[in-house]
Amino acid sequence: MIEVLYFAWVRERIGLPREKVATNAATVAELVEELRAREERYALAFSDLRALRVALDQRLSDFSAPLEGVREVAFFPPMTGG
Amino acid sequence: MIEVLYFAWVRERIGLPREKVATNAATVAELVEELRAREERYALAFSDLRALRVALDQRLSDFSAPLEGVREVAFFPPMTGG
Amino acid sequence: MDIRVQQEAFDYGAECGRFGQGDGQAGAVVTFLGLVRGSGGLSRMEIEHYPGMTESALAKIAAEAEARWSLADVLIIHRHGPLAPGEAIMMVATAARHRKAAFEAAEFLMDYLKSRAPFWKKEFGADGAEWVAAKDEDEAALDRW
Amino acid sequence: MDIRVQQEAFDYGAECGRFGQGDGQAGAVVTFLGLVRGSGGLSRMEIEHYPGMTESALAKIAAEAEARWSLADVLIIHRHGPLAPGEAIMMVATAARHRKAAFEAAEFLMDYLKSRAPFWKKEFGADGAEWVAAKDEDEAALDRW
Repeated sequence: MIEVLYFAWVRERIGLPREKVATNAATVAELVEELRAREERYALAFSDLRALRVALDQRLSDFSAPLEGVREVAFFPPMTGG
Repeated sequence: MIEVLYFAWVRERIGLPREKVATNAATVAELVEELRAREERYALAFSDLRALRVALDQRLSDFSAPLEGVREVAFFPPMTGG
Repeated sequence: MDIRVQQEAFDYGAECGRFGQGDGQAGAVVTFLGLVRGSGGLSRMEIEHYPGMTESALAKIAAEAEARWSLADVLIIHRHGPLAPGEAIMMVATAARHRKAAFEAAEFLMDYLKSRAPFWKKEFGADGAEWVAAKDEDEAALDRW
Repeated sequence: MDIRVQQEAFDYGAECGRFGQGDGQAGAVVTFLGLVRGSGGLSRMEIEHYPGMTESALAKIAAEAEARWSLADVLIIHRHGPLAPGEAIMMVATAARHRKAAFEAAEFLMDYLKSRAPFWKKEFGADGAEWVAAKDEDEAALDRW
């Protein structure tokens, strides 16, 4: 089980801030494919990966990264702090 | 008569902060020559013009500038504010 | 090093007044204050963040600045939650021996905060609500470092 | 625009607290504080200036920054007279819509203050007194603008 978190408009489109996901996906990209296949709201949230960023265990990463050993995956748009 | 001001080590070398000078010098450089010829302490203060800056009526200028109409000439080392 | 992520307001003047002074080591202090602009009919802003990651991302950025510019001190305060026009969003402060280091470190912190710390701004105005889009120029600003 | 040349101490925190905020126009405030460093056995510093020219030089520099970066506000305070290690020498503050303008304007002001405003620093230490020499790098910094 992986904890999956959504922030900003990703959270709004999917309709929840976090959920536990049972997955055998080897990479972030494979996890995204599984999520996309679930429901329209997921497909919509993940329609353009260039508009998304991903963090693995609270560190910025990328979609080709392996998921082995990862407990927390977060998806969000480019950050706008400051 | 021109009011001549000295600051920082120029003031210390010459030994006074300001004086009135009767001069017919056409340029700053000519005024400097007249002052140099006065006494050793002036010659010492004006020994290296590259180490000096000049302001005419409180605006930065240079040694080739004309003195016509100028009421106040100031000599000082490069500034070290901030 | 002092890193704070909080919903409450902070007192910019008071923070400036007690930052980086008095030990005789720092010759230069630079501070940056980010405010909510009231332009474009903005009525309020909300800032979402990623608790846990935010703190570690800010600490990492601050430690990097501290080492790279030999800072005497560094401070980051960043708010989240609802904010009204004119309110302070965040501040950074850097103390160094010389002005160049203090300025560069503060700009470095701001450039990284803008696009590498997990905050997202949502603006509420007359035409509804909208997530602030990241600017290409903010991403490009990182190339400087 | 607020330009002050004075012998008395100023309250950096209080100045920051009331600068450039509250009108909802500025999104970014940058401040710089210059302090007397206690390094090298320095016991005190004295700053000489050129009354009259100082004020006009600072006003000119501030007006140029205000126009060039469309500043919402600008502040310069510079002290003269005797100063002890750890004391504040001067500060600048700039308020602008965006951070880039606020940072650039503050750095511009500092670069010009360093070598174009008529102040001279004399340092008193264990080995006697010495006028601070202008640095080539300070002159070179002006080329950026």
